[in-house]
Amino acid sequence: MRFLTKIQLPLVVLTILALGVGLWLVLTAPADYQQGNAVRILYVHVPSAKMALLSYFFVTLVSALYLWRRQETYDILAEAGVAVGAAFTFVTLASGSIWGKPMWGAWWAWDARLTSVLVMLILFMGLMALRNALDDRIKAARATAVLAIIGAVDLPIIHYSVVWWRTLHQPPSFAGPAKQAITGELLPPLLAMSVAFVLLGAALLVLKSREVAARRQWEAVETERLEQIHE
Amino acid sequence: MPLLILLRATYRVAWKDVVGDWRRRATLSSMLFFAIAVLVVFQVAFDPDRQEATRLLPGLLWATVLFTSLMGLGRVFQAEEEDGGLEGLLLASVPRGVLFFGKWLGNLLLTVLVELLLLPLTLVLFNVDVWGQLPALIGVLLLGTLGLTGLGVLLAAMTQTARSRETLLALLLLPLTAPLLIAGVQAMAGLLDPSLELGSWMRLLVIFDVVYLALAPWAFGWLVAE
Amino acid sequence: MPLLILLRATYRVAWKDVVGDWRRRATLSSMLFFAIAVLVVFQVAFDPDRQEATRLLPGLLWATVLFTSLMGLGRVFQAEEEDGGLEGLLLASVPRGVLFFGKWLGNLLLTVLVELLLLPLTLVLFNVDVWGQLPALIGVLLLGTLGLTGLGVLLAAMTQTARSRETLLALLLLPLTAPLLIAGVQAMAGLLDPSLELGSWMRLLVIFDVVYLALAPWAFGWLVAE
Amino acid sequence: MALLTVQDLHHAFGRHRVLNGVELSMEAGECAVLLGSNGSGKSTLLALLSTRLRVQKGHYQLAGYSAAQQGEEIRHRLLFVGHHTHLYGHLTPLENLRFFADLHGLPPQPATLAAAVAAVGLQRFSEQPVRWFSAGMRKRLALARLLLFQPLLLLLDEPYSALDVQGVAWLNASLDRFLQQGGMVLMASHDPERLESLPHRLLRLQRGQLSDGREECPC
Amino acid sequence: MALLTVQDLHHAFGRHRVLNGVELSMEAGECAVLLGSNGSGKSTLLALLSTRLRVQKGHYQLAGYSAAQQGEEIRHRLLFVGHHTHLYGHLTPLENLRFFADLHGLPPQPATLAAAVAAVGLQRFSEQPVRWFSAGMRKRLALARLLLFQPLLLLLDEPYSALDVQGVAWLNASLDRFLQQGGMVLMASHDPERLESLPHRLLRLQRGQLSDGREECPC
Ligand code: HEM
Ligand SMILES: Nc1ncnc2c1ncn2[C@@H]1O[C@H](COP(=O)(O)OP(=O)(O)OP(=O)(O)O)[C@@H](O)[C@H]1O
Ligand SMILES: Nc1ncnc2c1ncn2[C@@H]1O[C@H](COP(=O)(O)OP(=O)(O)OP(=O)(O)O)[C@@H](O)[C@H]1O
Ligand SMILES: [Mg+2]
Ligand SMILES: [Mg+2]
Repeated sequence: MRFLTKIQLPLVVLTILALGVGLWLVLTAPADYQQGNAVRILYVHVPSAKMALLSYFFVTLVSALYLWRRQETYDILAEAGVAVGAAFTFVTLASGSIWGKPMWGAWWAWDARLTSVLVMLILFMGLMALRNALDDRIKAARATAVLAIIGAVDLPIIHYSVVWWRTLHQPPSFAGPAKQAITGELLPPLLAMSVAFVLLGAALLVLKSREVAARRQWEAVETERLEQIHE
Repeated sequence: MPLLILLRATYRVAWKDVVGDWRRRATLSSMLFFAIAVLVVFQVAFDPDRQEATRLLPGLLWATVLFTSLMGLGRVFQAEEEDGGLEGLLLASVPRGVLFFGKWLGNLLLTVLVELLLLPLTLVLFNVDVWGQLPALIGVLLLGTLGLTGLGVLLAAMTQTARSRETLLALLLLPLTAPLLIAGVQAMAGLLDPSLELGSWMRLLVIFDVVYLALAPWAFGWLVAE
Repeated sequence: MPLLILLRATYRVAWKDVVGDWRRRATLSSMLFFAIAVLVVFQVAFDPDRQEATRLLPGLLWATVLFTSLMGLGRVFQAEEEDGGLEGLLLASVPRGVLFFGKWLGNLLLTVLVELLLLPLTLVLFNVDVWGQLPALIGVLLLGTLGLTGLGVLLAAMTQTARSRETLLALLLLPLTAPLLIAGVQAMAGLLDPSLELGSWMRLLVIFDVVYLALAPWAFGWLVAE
Repeated sequence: MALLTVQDLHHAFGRHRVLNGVELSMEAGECAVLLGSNGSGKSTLLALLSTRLRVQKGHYQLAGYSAAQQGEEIRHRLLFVGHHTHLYGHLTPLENLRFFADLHGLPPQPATLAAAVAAVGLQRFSEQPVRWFSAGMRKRLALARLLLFQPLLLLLDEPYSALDVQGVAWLNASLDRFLQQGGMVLMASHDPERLESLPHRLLRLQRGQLSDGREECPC
Repeated sequence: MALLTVQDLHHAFGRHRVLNGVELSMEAGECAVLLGSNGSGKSTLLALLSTRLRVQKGHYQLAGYSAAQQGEEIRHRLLFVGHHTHLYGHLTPLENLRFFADLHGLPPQPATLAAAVAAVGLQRFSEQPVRWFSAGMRKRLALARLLLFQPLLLLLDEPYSALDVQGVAWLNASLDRFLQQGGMVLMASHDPERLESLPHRLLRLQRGQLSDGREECPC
């Protein structure tokens, strides 16, 4: 936790800078000849989608570590990771939907990728609800950890959905035999926004974990205070 | 007994249930996301195309509402099981119909809230463009919900006391929800497709509501009496 | 601890739940009637013609099974609430995995019973003539049920002490079973229509079963440990 | 006529006959203790008097109201605290009392409620949900209902169990005050010594009938 | 070393600290009664000793097994009968005892089970589901588990409540036999006089700590 306190300020400053640069590149990049200005959504959609997946992966990882090492730090990180992940997933869904309206003519389509991302959002909400609903903190930690690990099957499904099933959604575009690979002018802003979103994710995670840790700390302190009052 | 006292007691029973849900947090959002999950399940199970979706919409909505309100109903009498069961409520000096109305109000409130969120979401997810009909759809949904929750609370009360005599009654009553659901589905279908019958189904819905809500408090008082 | 003792304890836990249900005729009958109500709603809502019905059948069956077993799962730990909650079970000196297996067996038995009754009923109600495939359909259904109930009992244990547990259980179970559901629906569709893929979906089902049933007792012991 | 009269009361659960012609009458300000071995039907008798069980055969009247037709009037005039506390775990002590008050049609007086919680020594916990209260704390809160109004009849089923020494003293003082104001108390107990100096009459329930408790051996 | 040792045991429920350094050691054949006001933490201490609650801080060993790692071994050697009876309403008394026996890995001896039911005076009801038993009958059945095996440690939470005079006499006789055979008894009670001639030691739980019970006032 002390480590997190130290890196917090530099991280936040860096994030703001990177977001500034990224947004500037996004706004100055030329409009797409097919998609017009709608293409600018890509620079938010793709990084946030990657971050959403990364968040779930991170939650699974710290959950496993918690079950193995039984250190509260991992549980705090898991709780924070869930909140951050839910936010990114929501942004992914929202930006995708907004983009989908001009591209596919509908806010929503039930293809495999979209559905699996929706399932991930439900999972994140379930993790939050479960933690809220259990009074015993250690029980809550164990239950959410187990649940997160079971839910991790959704990750490969999201990632490979475009390959396994025929979908409306874009296949992976940085690698593979995709025809519509992202190239040329699109690349600099996308890279800049990707870096910015990674930083943003890290910053949010640090802030949230510190908040969670502080809340738990406060409860402990409050115990002492109440006890002294009633002595 | 003065009306004010009856109203206060009704309010208090409903308040207890709603506050309970509220304190346990997340009930409302859990119910909403549960409803979304149900939609996902239907999609995965039936995989309808766009045209089919419009046709299936009433059934999907009603089935989802049924499941969601069933979830809520399972909880209606759960709080009463804690320490001594319904007994404590039955010692109250207000008439038992009041208890029924309180329970029903609390359940109705939650179900309606979820429905109001669910309906637009379903339209978006299934890509059905009937936004102009939204108020009318909501109207039909609410109309059906009145009777459904009324009947549901009654059923929950029966199964809560769980003596075999009453389980039997519950089994007899359960099929009663089916006509209500059929009327609801058909009325909604009539709204979406003007070539179908609407008026008579709506009338049926109203009749069911009136009958169930008039009979239920009375049946409740009778059922819970030893 | 000798194996015999472990087996006896597993059997006893399952026995208690099944006997309890049998004596009260509660869960089984309400599950069955619930399932029928769902089927009726679907029938009314979708009103499929014969060809459509064959296409929708796998989805119908699985959706009904899923919701019905959800209802049964909500009650898995209800008997433990009577006087002191799970506490009494947790004071047992047998390993906690045994408790899981006992609970799971009891739930599995009930769910399978309901399914066996449900399947022919669906075929009749929807007028689908695939009676020759009946044993194979039952096989797929059972395969899916193993994993479904395993995961379900685990989640029920997880949410047992939680506030508003029924909603929570449903909220957690549905997204987690989505892959299992897809595999089940597709495998059944493969059975009914030879032009579709079957083998790989079956394999997926088996994999899910093995994974859930291997992990669940371990996770259960973890969860209930104080 | 006595304020409470029970005549030839019978009760059977299926084939198992529990009460077999109970006769009882009580006057204002009287306190009676029901003795009887486990399963002799004390709680059943109290449940009948509280109108929770329907009178199958015989008569029961409270203040002239008959249980068969005017259950509501009777419930309005009595308070029953049994083996179960009828508290809601997710509500605080204050909210539990308010719930009780509203369902008994009592005027809503926040000050009275708060005073009742304080009187049973739970003010420290007045903001906490009742769910985690200890057995004795629950019992105290259940008994605190007595401070909200002055019923005609107070039915208690083993009120002393789970109470600590102060709790017992508080209960006896409250019962004393209650009796002085003309209330009637009927309690089932295995330990009538706990009543200490409170004037009371002993009743023994045996083979489904009530008899004077002092006549027989103290078993 | 003593058979049961508790060192510096602490327990807090969230923000509410209940036990604050409990020290206790007991030898074979010893009986101790826990005194303390409502909410002082008696039931919490018993729950910790029964391994139902996780040890948060401090040490607890029974017969050399430590609660932190060997919960199963400890559960194998103890019997806990608390405020709740842990009976299943839809099972008969015999079936309830058989359930308990199987889950404790005891050899299945129908004769022992039937004898236990008879010993607590419930043979008349041995074919009826427990659901409708009176409070005292439930309590008797819960205590009948003691007749199925000889645990090292017996934890009782207010065992006398709801028992009638014969019930109390039966319990005291059984406890006496149990102690003679080298068992240990730790019970929480507000009424230690009920133990009558049974030799016992008094412990008082106050401000989260145990002290000798006789030292202070009997409150
Ligand atoms: C609500 C709707 C949408 C959701 C939930 C969604 C979800 C996702 C996810 C999760 C990824 C990351 C996949 C991975 O890294 O494995 C992604 C990437 C991508 N999405 Fe979407 N998307 C949606 C709509 C759209 C639309 C409408 C378009 C444009 C027509 C689009 C274009 C892309 C592109 C180009 C990528 C990058 C592909 C790659 O590099 O792998 N998405 N989306
Ligand atoms: N699970 C829990 N969560 C929060 N607080 C709890 C929990 N269990 C008990 N408490 C609190 O701990 C304190 C001690 O409770 P405990 O049941 O141990 O008391 P006790 O000594 O047995 O009292 P009694 O004589 O009334 O039975 C009480 O204030 C109670 O509110
Ligand atoms: N609802 C019921 N159905 C069937 N039998 C019942 C029911 N309630 C009570 N009994 C039976 O009636 C008898 C009397 O029960 P009751 O609870 O009145 O006894 P009690 O005198 O209060 O005993 P205790 O001192 O143990 O509390 C018991 O044998 C019990 O099994
Ligand atoms: Mg009794
Ligand atoms: Mg206690």
